[in-house]
This record gives sequence, C-alpha cells and structure tokens, in this order.
Amino acid sequence: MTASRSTTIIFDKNDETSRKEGAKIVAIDGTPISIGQSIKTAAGQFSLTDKGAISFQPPSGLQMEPIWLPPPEAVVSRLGEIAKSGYRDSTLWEHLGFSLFRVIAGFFFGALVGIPLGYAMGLSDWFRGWFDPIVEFMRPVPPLALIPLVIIWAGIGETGKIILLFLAALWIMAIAARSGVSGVRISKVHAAYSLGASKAQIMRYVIVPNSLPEIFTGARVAMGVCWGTVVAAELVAAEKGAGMMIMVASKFQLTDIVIMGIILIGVIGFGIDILMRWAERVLVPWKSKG
Amino acid sequence: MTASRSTTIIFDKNDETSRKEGAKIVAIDGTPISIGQSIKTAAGQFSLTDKGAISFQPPSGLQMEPIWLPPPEAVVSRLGEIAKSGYRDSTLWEHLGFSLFRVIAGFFFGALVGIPLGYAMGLSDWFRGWFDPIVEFMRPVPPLALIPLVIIWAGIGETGKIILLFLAALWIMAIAARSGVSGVRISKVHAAYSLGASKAQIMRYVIVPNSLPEIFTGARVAMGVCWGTVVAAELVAAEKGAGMMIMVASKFQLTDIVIMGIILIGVIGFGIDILMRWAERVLVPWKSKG
Amino acid sequence: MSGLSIENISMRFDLPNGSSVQALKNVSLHLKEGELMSVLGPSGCGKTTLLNIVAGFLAPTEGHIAMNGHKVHGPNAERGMVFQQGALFEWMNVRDNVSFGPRMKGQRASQYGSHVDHLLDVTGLGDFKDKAIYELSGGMQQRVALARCLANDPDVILMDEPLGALDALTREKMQGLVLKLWKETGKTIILITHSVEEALLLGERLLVMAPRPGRIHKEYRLPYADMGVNADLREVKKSEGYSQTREEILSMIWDMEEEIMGRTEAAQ
Amino acid sequence: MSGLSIENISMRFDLPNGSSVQALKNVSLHLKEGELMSVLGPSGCGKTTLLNIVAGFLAPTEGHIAMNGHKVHGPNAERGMVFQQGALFEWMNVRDNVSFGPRMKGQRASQYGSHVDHLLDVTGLGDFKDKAIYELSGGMQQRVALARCLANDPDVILMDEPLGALDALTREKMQGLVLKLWKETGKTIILITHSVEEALLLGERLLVMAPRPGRIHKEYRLPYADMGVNADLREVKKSEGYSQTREEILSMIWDMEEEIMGRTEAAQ
Amino acid sequence: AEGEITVAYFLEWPMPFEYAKQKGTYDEVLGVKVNWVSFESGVKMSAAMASGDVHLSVSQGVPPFVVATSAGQDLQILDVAVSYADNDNCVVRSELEIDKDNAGELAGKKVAVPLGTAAHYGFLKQMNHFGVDVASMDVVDMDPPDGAAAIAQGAVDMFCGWGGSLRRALEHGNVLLTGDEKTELGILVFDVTSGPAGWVAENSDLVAKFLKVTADANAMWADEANRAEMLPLIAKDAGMDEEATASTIATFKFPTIEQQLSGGWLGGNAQTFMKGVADVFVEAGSIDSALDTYENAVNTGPLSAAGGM
Ligand SMILES: Nc1ncnc2c1ncn2[C@@H]1O[C@H](COP(=O)(O)OP(=O)(O)OP(=O)(O)O)[C@@H](O)[C@H]1O
Ligand SMILES: Nc1ncnc2c1ncn2[C@@H]1O[C@H](COP(=O)(O)OP(=O)(O)OP(=O)(O)O)[C@@H](O)[C@H]1O
Ligand SMILES: NCCS(=O)(=O)O
Ligand SMILES: [Mg+2]
Ligand SMILES: [Mg+2]
Repeated sequence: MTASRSTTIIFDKNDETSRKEGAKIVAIDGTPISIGQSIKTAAGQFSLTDKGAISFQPPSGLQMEPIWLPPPEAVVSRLGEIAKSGYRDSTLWEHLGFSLFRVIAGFFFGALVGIPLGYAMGLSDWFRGWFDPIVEFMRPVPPLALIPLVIIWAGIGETGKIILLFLAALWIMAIAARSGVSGVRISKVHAAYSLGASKAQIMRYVIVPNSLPEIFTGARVAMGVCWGTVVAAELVAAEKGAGMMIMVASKFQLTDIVIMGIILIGVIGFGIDILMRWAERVLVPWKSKG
Repeated sequence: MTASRSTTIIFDKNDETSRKEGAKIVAIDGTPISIGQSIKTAAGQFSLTDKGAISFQPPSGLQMEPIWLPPPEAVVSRLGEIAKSGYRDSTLWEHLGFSLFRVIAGFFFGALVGIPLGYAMGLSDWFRGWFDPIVEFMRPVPPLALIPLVIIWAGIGETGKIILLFLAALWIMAIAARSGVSGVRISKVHAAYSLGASKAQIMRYVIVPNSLPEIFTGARVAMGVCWGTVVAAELVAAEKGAGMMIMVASKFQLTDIVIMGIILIGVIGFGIDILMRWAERVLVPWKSKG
Repeated sequence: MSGLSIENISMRFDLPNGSSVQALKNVSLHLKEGELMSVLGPSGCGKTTLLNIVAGFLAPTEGHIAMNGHKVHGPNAERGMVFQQGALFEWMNVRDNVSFGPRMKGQRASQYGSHVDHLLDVTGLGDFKDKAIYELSGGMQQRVALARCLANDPDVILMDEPLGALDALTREKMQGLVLKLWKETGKTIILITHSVEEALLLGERLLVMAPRPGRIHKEYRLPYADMGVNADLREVKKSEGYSQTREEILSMIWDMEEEIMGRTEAAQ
Repeated sequence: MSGLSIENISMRFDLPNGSSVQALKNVSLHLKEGELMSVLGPSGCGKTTLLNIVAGFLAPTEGHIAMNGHKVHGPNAERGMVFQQGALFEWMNVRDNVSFGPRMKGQRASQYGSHVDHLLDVTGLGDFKDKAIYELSGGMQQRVALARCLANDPDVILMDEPLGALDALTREKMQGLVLKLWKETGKTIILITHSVEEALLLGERLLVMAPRPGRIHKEYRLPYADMGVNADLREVKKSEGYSQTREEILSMIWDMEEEIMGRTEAAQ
Repeated sequence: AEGEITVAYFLEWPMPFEYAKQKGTYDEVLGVKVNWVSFESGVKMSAAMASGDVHLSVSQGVPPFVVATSAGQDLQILDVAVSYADNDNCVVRSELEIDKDNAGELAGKKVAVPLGTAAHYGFLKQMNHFGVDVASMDVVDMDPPDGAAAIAQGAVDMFCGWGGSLRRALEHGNVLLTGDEKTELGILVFDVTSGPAGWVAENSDLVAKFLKVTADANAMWADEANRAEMLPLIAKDAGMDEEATASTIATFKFPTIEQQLSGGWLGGNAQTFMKGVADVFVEAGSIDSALDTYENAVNTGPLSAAGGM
C-alpha cells in the first residue's frame, strides 16, 4: 500500500522566502536535520526530501485510512444506509436478489439438462461414447473463461448471464448424475430383478433414488460455483447485482461498500451451502449412513 | 443472440422529403405494410419500427455467421497464426505464460502462509479459536468477489493479481493442512510416543507426513480455483494473459480467437490437474491405500 | 422332476487382457423341494458365480438350470436372493422394502398387507415397520432382507454369505431364525458361507467346492440342521461327530487355501 | 518388586453433556516379568482404557502404574504398544518403520542395523525390507508392527486386538509367531482380544473383565500357551479341558453381552 | 525499479507527446527508463497510481481524478494535457432516432457508461440538462471499448465514451449535443497529467522535465509545418490510421504552459470546476462527499519549473 497519510509539506508555500532563495530547513522540533536524514517525534517521523521539503509520516498505526480499510462501524452503518435507501437506484435486496435469481435460474436449467444427460451417459454406451469426451473436456474449463464467448453469443444481458451459469452447472450436474448411476451397487439391481421388477421399475425405484445423494453433492458444488461465477460475471459486464455493486463502489473508492458487499456475498454463499446441506439431510437422510 | 445481420433502414436519410413531413412507408415488395406489421420476402423479413423506419432481418438460416461459431479449421489456423506472430504485442506463449506465472506465484505464497496457518490451527487451541471463524467465513467468499477490494488495496497490476490468487489459495490450503493434522490417527501418535519420540519428532516424522495427502488434495483444488480465478481477473483488469486475450478478442468479435483461447485454457487447466495428480501419486504413494 | 437342477454348468470369464478364468467346470447338482444346502469353499472357488447363475444374473458358458424340469433363463421372482449386505433400498422404510416384490407386481396394500405384516412379525420387525433402514442394526437389516425375499414367496431362496457381516451373538440368533423359517415355509434354500460351523449347523446337505477350476469337491449329509430346529444351537455343537466333521472340513479348506495363498505370496 | 503393577486404578470420563462414564473401577493387578496375560471382555468393558493407562496415554482418575516398584507417568519406550491396524507409518518403508524407535533415540544405522535386520528375519520380513507398507498383506503389516515394537526393546508389550483384522488362517500363523517371540525374548505381554480361542491359546493368565463399571470379573491360569510354544496350535485345541473352559468363558461373555444388548435394543 | 518510471496513457487517443514518446525523448531527457502502460479509463489509472505501479498518468480525465481525491487518495494535477469537447460524448443508436429534441425518450433506455470518468460526468450533466431521470435508465458500467462493442451489437441503446471507441460507436448512432453545444452548457472536458503527491514531491525535478518534454511536443505540434513529420508517429503510437488521427487531433486543444498557469486553467478555474464535478457526483450518489476545496490537488510547482527551463 503506497497511499497513506504521509504527506509532503512544501514549507515555503506560504512563506515569503522560497527555497529557491536559499531558505533551508535546518531543524525540526529542536533537532537539527539535513537532507536525507529523518527525525522521529511523538507526532511521527519527519524527513527532508531531496528538494529540501519536509516529508511527514505519522506513526504507522495511524496509516490505515478509511479508503484502505474502513472501520467496522462504517461498514455496518453503510449496510443500514444501503438497506434503506439502496445503491445506484436499486435497493440492496434488489442487487442481491438479482444475483440470486440468476444463480437459481442458471442452476435450474443446468440441472434440468445435466441430470438427464448424466443418466443417459450412465445407462447407455452410445451416449457415454459421444458425451464423455465433451463433458470431460468442458469440466476443467473455468466457467469464467466462457464469459467472452457468452457475450458474443448472447450479449451482456440477463440471457447471457443465465447461459453462463447454465454452462457452469451443466457439466457438474451431468457428471454427478452419471456417477450416481454408475455407483449403484449391482446387488441392489439384482435384488430388484429377482423380486420381479421390470427395467422401468428398476430405473424408477432403484436407480433414480440411489443416485440422489451424488446428485445432491453435485448440486452443492454447482451452487457454489454458480455463486462465484455470477459475482464475477457481474463484475465484467456490470448491471444490477452484488458483483456490480462492489465493482462500481471500488471505482469510486467506497471501500466500506466494497467490504460490506464482500461480506454479504460471503454470507449468502455460506447460506446457500447451509441450505443445500439441510435439504440434503432432509431429502436423502440415508446418505453416508448406508 | 442479439447481434445479427438485422439492420434498420432509415429510408428517408437520402430522400428529400423526410418522415417528419408526413412521408410514410406504405408498401414493401408490392405488399402493403403499416407500423408493427411485418412482411416476408425471399430476401428476408421486413417490418416497420414504431418510428416508421424499415427493419430488415435476413432469413435466420444465414444468421450463423463465423462471428457466432467459426468452423474448427478457422480455430486451428488461428492457433497457428497466433502461436507464430502473437496477439496484441505478446506471443501466445507470453499470454499463457503470464497467466501461469500468476497462478504459480499466488499458489506458492498461499501455500507458504496457509499450510503453517493450518498446522497451527490443527495443533493449538489458541490458534484455532482465533482463526477458525475467519477461515470458515472466508472460504465461501468467491475469490473473484475480492477483486474490487484488491484493486483498491494493490491496484490492478501484477501485485494485485497475485494477492488475489494468494487469497484464493490461502484458505483452501489452510483448511487442507488443518484437516490433515486433525485427521492423524491418534494411534499413530501414540505409537510414536511409546517408541520414544519427542514432540518435535512426532511433528516432523508423524504429523507432517501424515497430513501430506490432505495437503495434496487441497493443492489440487487450490490450483483449479487459482486457474479459474486468474482467467477471470484478467478479464476484469486486463493486461497480458490468457483471460485478457479472449476478452479483447471478444470485443472485436474474433470468435475464433475466443474459442481457441477457451480451448487452451481448458487444456492447461486439465494439464495442471494431471500434473498435480501425478505429483500426488509420486510423492504420497500411500494415499488411499493405507 | 420337481426341485432345482443344476445341469453340467461351466462358466468361463474372458478377461480384458485376453486371458480367461474358468470359474466353474461341469457342476451338476439336484436339490429336492424343501432341501437346505450349505456351500463352503475357499475364496475364489466360484460359489458366488454359481449362485448368480442359479439366480439368472449370469448366463453360464455351458449347461443350464431347470426348475421342476423346465429350463429357466434370467432372473425371476420364483428364485429369490438374500445378499450379504447393502442390497436393501435405503430410500424406503422397512415395510416398503418388504413389500417391494408385491408392489412391483402391481398389488395393492389391501392385497399384500396382511402377508407382509405377518412376515414382519415372524422376523421380529413388527415394531420397526416405519423405521428407516439405516436406523437398524446389522442383524435387523438382514432380517429385513430375509422378509423381503419371503414376501415374494419364491420357490428357491439363494443366500450369499447372508450372515457374514454380523457379530458372533447376532449371527447365532439369525442362524436360529433361518432354520425356523426353513422348517415353517418348506422353501428350497442354498446358503453360501465361509463359516464351517454355520455350514454344519444349517445345512442338511453340505457342499465343499474346490477352486481352479471351480468344482464340487465333496458332499456331506448332516443331521444338525434338523436337530437345530428344536434344540439350542450350542447344545448341537456338543453332539457326537460334530467336532470331528468340523475339523475334517476345516483342514480340507485350509489345505486348499494354503495352496492358493502360497502361490500368491510367492508371486509377491 | 519386579514386573508391572496396576494399583487400584479407576477411570471416569466426563462427557460433554455433563454425565460421566465409569470406565474402570478399582482395578489392581500384578504381572511378573515374562508373563503373558490375555484380556477378554464384552465391548465397552474398559479393556482399551486399561491398556491406554498402562501405556501412559491416559492418566487414571485414581491409582497408578508402577514398573519394578517405581511409579511411572506418561508414555515411555519401556512400554511398547502394538495396535490393531493403521498405526504403521505408511510414508516409511518396512525397515524405516521397524528402526523408528532407535532412530528417534538418535542411533545410527551402524548401531541399530544388525538388530533390526535380525528382527526382520525373525518375523519373516527379510525379503520385504524395502517394500512400502501398503504393498504388504494385513498379516505382514501386523508383523511389521510387532517388529517395530520389539526393535525398541521394551520391557512390557501391550497389544490391543493386534490380530482382530486378519483372516482365520493368517491369524493362526500370527498367534504362533507371538508365542514364539514371547518365549524367545521373555517379554512381559498384555494381549487384548475378542476371540475366546485366542485368549485361551495365548494367555498364561486370562483375565475376564466385566462392564459398568469396568472391573476384573474372573482370572484363569492356563497351560495352553506353554503347550503351544512347542506343539501345533490345532493339536492344542484338542487337549483336555480346552473345550470346556472355552464354553464356560463364551457363556460368561455372552451373558454379559446379552445383558448389554438387551438394554440397548430396548432403548431403540 | 530504480532508474525506471511507469507512465499511464490511452490508446486511440492521439496527442503530440506521443511523438516524443516514439522518438524516445522522454528517456533521453529524464535520464531514466520510461515504461508506458495503456489503460481503458482514468479510473483504472487512479487504481494503478494507488498501488504504486504507475507514477504519472497522461491525459487522465478530471472526473476520475476528482473521484479519487475526494475519497482521500493523495493525487495531484501537474498540468493540463488536452481540452476536448467533441471527443468525449454520448451516442444513441440510430434506429431509436432520438436527438436533442426528443431526448426525453431516453427514459428507461439501457446505456453503457464508464462510471467515474469524464464520460460519466458528461452523461450526468447532459441528462440533467434534458431533465431525464438517470434512475429511470438502465446504466451499465462499461469501459468505452466494451461499450462500443455493445452498441454495435445492439446490446445497449446508448453509449458514452471517448476516442476510438466513440468513433466506432458513431457508426451505429448519433450524438445528442455537439462539443460546442456542450461547452456552451458549461460541460467542460479536459484531461490532466496527474501523479501521487508523495512521489511527485520526491521527484519534482523529474516531473518538471517530463512536463517540459510534453510541452515542447505540444509547441511543436502548434506549428503546422511540423505536422507532416509528427502525424505518422503519433498515429502509430495511438494505434490508428493517419486520417483518423488527423481528424481526431484536430478537435483537441493543447494549452501552452503560460495559458495553463493562468487563471483560466490551473490558476483558479480548474479548482472551481473540480468542485463542481465533485458536487455533481455527490448529487448522483456516486461518491459520499466532496472535499471542501480542490486547491491542494493542484501542484503547479513542477510546471512552473518546466516553464523556466
Ligand atoms: N465378472 C467377472 N469377471 C472376471 N472374473 C470373474 C468375474 N466374477 C468372478 N470372477 C472370477 O471367477 C472366480 C470365482 O469368483 P467367485 O466370486 O464366484 O468366487 P467365490 O467363491 O464367491 O469367492 P469369495 O469366497 O471370495 O466370495 C474368481 O477367480 C474370480 O476372480
Ligand atoms: N475418550 C473417552 N471419552 C468418553 N468415554 C470414553 C472414552 N474412551 C472410552 N470411553 C468409554 O469408556 C468405556 C470403556 O471403553 P473402552 O474403549 O475401554 O472399551 P473396550 O473394552 O476397549 O471396548 P471394545 O471391545 O469395543 O474395544 C466405554 O463405555 C466407552 O464409551
Ligand atoms: N480521456 C479521459 C478519459 S477518463 O480519464 O475520464 O477516463
Ligand atoms: Mg463370493
Ligand atoms: Mg477397545
């Protein structure tokens, strides 16, 4: 951090004699000083610049100015203010709500396409043969690298962002569903067969429920990735949203808003995870207990 | 897709009478038309905008222009071209190398601080008490949400990006090291004690090696996150780098470069993961075989 | 010819590396209706393979299975299977697991209800109907597996080490239950086990298999199962000849295993 | 007074919910140098707790441990421990595991080398010195654990179900090895086991513990360990009185377990 | 590093100093290596100066400078780099057919604005003039290159920005007010050379030399005889063709050192203007508060020194 409260005091600005005429600082606080030296006083450290001006540095404990790190109370009061009167023409809840909406929409479509795709891959060799290479290649591509392509395809609007999140969720969900299917213990399928179940019944009563725990694990990961991705997408092409809020605030060096935004993003990310874990516990209680 | 070859034809631009004087389009290709209606001709679809100008849309079959999805050979030949002559004053390898360098530097410092922090948290209640809440809170914050703060703190230069990646790796590595330590089977520690080992020896010969598999798992995750993050960080504050390359190309709608970049990013991400897995296999061969 | 016939079954697995394993070779066997046969043999001698063929999960390379004189193919509700563990449906409660077979046939609760409730009572699960599978102890889970199989009223019950994962005490209790159900329902049962004691106590007939290729090594006819239906199993163990047969079979299997182990340790 | 004294040990665990568990109550015991004592008892009767106290990993609420008449605190190389499994250091090869104790004392390869090599030979690991731990079978891993403990030359060896995870055959081989090492090295040994047969075969003395609170229920002096040093263990099992003692102890433990299980099943 | 400085500038923003830059005059006169880094907006220049990565910014707009100093960043204006009104403007997509007569229709439209820059300030002032409530518009924060791409793709209805991006945007739309019309309304647009106060204080000699080279290049450009020689190098540096360079630079005004030091510019008017800019941003809710005065944000010392060289 270079900016700080150090200041250079051009001492001759208000004096009649100027440095050019030979006036020189010879002592500060009763201690003699010459160019290049520095002196510590209770108020801070003084030194002479090569031009003979005084450079003053307050004790470093004081160096943290609000633009670098605002005090917690500033962040809290900013939260109150923005919650009440909004930021950039949208309330705080609108910003957060927009981000959340995008995440949920993107995730929803990703799951809607990804889960059946994963099932198809797990059950049919034909599907696996075609889609395995695609899925395996797309997985390590960071979703954010797709932003430029999505901008070209769908612009910077809502559609583009949701497509991006869709792509972020799609592969994760497909892989989760695939491994959910292939993780079915063959003895469960055999048991169902010898109890007289048909293929469709085995799909419905054995394979689908058995893959739910994996799908939930995938969903937790996908939601985390989507949340991180939406924030970044909003940074790049900022409209409404939590990411835009902190990005714009950073341009105006409103550090308290930036920190407030980061905290809220963290809290919501954490909240999403808690929620997913809760849903998992309620909906697939047998997980990791079988 | 919003951009397309649709155009608005302000028909009176070159005419003497202008719309303001009452001139109106009444028929196109011999078919009468009024505001809001549209007409299909062999050449495409015409309609009148609410201002009375003509909007023309070519048949959608033609809409798939190279700017939407370039043919594979264009992508390949672009790869050859950029590999030879570079893009934006830097060779392809410089762009990729810059991104890689940032990832490695950020990861390195993240591990350098995170692993000892994780060990301290795993071994000392005092450290755990203080840092557990911080680490647990920071983990769900998407690293990209920190970009604006990092911009304020350290600007958009190299330092800022490396700090961002440092922060992305830090918490993951700290958590991995912590769980590596707390995952040591107590019987191993007991065995070492009753073989006469001192506390320092137990740390050195038992706890550290035992935590390596967890640390490697964490490192793989952290590298993945860092790679995704660097690309995005370059999208936001672009100088050199793979992310900047695709972002700039997308502004000029050079879709072949965008796709080439995405593929390279994916390949490198995949490569990093392969490399980490290989390192894991070589360095902690006992993992998941104990 | 009533009962289950295993007719000259051979099974060869082709491995991906081009070689193949002869898991079974010319195994023939006939079980009369209501017989309980236990099968012993060292690891890898083809016990599970044989059972899977009888159940219809695997098609043998040669030979076939016949029920009451008719060839059968594929799995079918007439041949029920009880697996060691992990074959229950954790996403259903106890009652839904047990009623799975009837439900898959399209029966309604009113049709299968009383039968299923009866089975739950017989297996001592009456009070646990609505429990989730993971809330049960290992012994109870095996009772659910048994009840689920019985609810479908199969002619033959196939069991692959059904009690292998249970602790000594629970296992002993379950052995009593199996004997009781066998006597009461008169099912034909094949029971694979690794425990010589269990094979002795439960099998009317006891088959010892040998490996490479998997084949029938020796067969015994035993009185203990019939005794065990009425007497305490611990008493049965003290009966004449029991100890001696036990030692004989133990030595037989140990010799086979030692031979296999010797080969693999040397290969290490 | 030479040997290991356990003097009036009590151990109470305070639970987070405010209640507490009396894991041991007034346990006193003296082991003479070179004695091998096996300990049996139902699950939760405090066997592991007792061993941990002797090893010094836990400090008892009351009472103390004395070696040759001197009170001892904390873990020490004079009391070595052999755990069931998973206590080997996977990141070291066999030889480094075995030489761990001497190396921690700062000895050099030249000092401990021949001793360690001898132990590797005795335990049949001579050809596996440089192997990684995960390349060994379960039985070999337990031999490494034994050798590692012996390399440190402790006065007392404490074993907590060291053979529990091994298959029947390997287990029998290891039992022979333990007996052999005991006789050859003359160590004082406490061996916890769940297997009545193992306790009978290996223990000169056999302690049966009872739960709630953990205490000594009964003690036996047995001849089989001495016999087993020379004879085949399977022969020993046929000797007079063996079957009867076995049945007696089994019943004793079953009764205790039934009591505990009854309580927990009712609580379900 | 020692003996090196880093200076920020804009691409597609042709100015006479680029001739000196191309010729290597700066390195020569300053005696240190000068690294040049291009930026998309003045806001990013502020961030880069905050991090210490950049020591001087040539042609930073006044608005981003005001935003940074208002937040407490210790920056100083060192000279007036260029004055322009035609080269920083807002463009509406042609098919909307909105001009100054029906500007009210802009309500509810989507506009790409590089927030915190001169273009943002101009946007706010123009909307204010037309009585369009900015809150009713959909404002997207985009740097000019992105904004130009967005308006070309039809992703936004209006674009605000400058330089090459502005020229590209004009292919797809029309301006609301011309430069002269804006100047009449008091919407001044000028850029400055700025730097962190601490660094400037410690390197005032270097800064003075830097400003001198810039002023010399401006003076050289002022003499039409030199233009043929200078234009190709400027065009090359700006990354534009010569024709576009000539037409763009023709709309620029480069005041001399004397003019800059006079009351019309840094002698007083600029400070007042800055206060006005700050107040507009405060009113728009972009920043919390303005400084009481921006007098301390101007340091004419080095420029005076350059004048005396
Ligand atoms: N699907 C398969 N593919 C290839 N080889 C197989 C397959 N299933 C079984 N085998 C081989 O066939 C032989 C018999 O296997 P099987 O599982 O029937 O033995 P088992 O007697 O049940 O052994 P265990 O007692 O360990 O359960 C083994 O050598 C095994 O490796
Ligand atoms: N650290 C502990 N905190 C609280 N209670 C404990 C702790 N360790 C053991 N106990 C309790 O003390 C009792 C004795 O446990 P211990 O592990 O010694 O039994 P054990 O005889 O070794 O049983 P097992 O045969 O299952 O190994 C048990 O009720 C157990 O729950
Ligand atoms: N031409 C100046 C643009 S900005 O500095 O205001 O971004
Ligand atoms: Mg088997
Ligand atoms: Mg224990």
